[in-house]
Amino acid sequence: MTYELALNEYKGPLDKLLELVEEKKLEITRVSLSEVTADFLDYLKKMEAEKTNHGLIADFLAVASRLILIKSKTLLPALELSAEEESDIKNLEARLKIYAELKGAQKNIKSLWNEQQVMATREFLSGMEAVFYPPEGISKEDLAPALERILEELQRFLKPVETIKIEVINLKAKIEDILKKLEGKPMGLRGLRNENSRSELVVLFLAILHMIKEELIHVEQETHFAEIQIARK
Amino acid sequence: MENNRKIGELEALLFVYGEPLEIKKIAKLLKVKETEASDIVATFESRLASEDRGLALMRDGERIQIATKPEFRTVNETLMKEEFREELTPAALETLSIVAYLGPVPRSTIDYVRGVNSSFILRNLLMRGLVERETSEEGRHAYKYRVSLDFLKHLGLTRKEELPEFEKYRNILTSFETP
Amino acid sequence: MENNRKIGELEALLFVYGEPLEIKKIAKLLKVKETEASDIVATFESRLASEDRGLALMRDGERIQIATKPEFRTVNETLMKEEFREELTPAALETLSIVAYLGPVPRSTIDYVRGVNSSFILRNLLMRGLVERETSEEGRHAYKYRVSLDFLKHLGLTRKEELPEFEKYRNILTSFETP
Repeated sequence: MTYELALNEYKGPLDKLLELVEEKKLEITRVSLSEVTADFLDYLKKMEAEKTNHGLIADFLAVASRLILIKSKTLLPALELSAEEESDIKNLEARLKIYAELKGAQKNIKSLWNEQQVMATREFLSGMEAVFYPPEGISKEDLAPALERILEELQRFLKPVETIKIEVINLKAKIEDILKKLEGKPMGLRGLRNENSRSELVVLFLAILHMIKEELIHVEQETHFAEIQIARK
Repeated sequence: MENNRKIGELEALLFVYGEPLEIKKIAKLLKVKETEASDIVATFESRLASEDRGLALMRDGERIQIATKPEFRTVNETLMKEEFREELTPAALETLSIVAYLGPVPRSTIDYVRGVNSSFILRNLLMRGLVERETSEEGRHAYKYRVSLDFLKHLGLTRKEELPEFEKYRNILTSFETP
Repeated sequence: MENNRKIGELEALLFVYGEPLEIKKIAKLLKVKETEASDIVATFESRLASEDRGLALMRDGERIQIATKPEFRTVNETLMKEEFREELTPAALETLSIVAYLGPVPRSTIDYVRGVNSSFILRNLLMRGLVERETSEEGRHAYKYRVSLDFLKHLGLTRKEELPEFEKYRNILTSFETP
């Protein structure tokens, strides 16, 4: 269970974000979140380079996409945000504030845990002899269906990992896809979307950001409300 | 007093059962009404507070259990040497804190506060017996999570309300705008 | 009185220890002289005589132990009957099935496949005679669980391999076994 192990060792995205904000001695506001966006993305890149598990990266991507929205809005004040995007941003601020408050609760639990003031209990029917009390009406056919139930649940539990893996692998595929679409003609941001899923939007944002940094593409917005045009350099 | 005998009976029952026992079940076994059972439990609990008693009553809603008092460190140290106490990882600490102070709580709330999908860490904590889940009214797969009495035992607390600053953190979600 | 605290400590000690404990050892654990330990034990014993106590001190030469008073035996017998009269819960049936198809199997594997801690359920199945445990090579605390012959007989089977689709389920479960 490497996923589980990795998940246990790493800080979650909100923890990291809070650390970055506190490092700069900032309050939790939209402006301060915008200021730490670059650092957060750097950390995300480092995680990808270290081949941290896909599940955690996906969680970081979700937070990163909101930070990018905030950042874009600070850079391009005219950028119109949808009601959903606006509430996403508010949401992130609220969550980070709650997370920061709960740090105190974590401290309490940690210190009690380390104090080792254990209370001990006794085992069920300790010191008594086992007596054969079979349940009535059980037959050999009852066992396999019970197993089926567990196996079904186990499968359902293990499945999301596969989905997350595919989503993350998509980032690289998406970059290639965008470059192919931009072959010859510039395109609007909307034209680059294939489906309307939220995860696709996240990946798209990150792909574009990555390509700007690598100077593979050129981004332009003619007027304030015009669609952002993306062209290959 | 008739009640005294019932208190003795309750003690014997909890001693043998070992695990958390519901008051409803206790009432049935002691052949008394549920309200009476609650009274007997309360009297038993107050007697345990005496200095010459080594046991404490643990409570989780309607379930009770007896355990050794946390202050007997020598006893615990002698007997618990074999017990290997793992450090809590950041993910485990985050999740346990939320479940301890806010529980019973659905996974969606835990995910929301942590900003990550918590299914793996919850499964890990369930396997370690630190967290328990109950089916909520909404259906079989809508579980609610709470810390186990075993977890509280590790902290030396008889109930979750004894957690430091319990009220302060318990209401934290309502004090912010949440969906 | 300092002695009161020692009585409490003694109670906690006997509560967890479970097995008979020598007075000499008790003296060492409570950090008192042996004569003092004997006095503490005697006072503890006289307090247990009170009607509101469910426990009694058992002596075997220099070794002592606590157990429920004989007059509360009936309540404990009812407890066992009540506990085992009930049908198996879905969780118990699941655990029993894993043990049947995959046994002998350590608890860690059962916990992993079920995704929750199974220690209480296994203990319950053990006391009910449906499951047995064997010490594995790895040491005292690494038990392995298998279904009892009595239970197989109850199902009308002579060997576990006769369970429906034994090979199929055994193979699936084996693929989930943790190292």
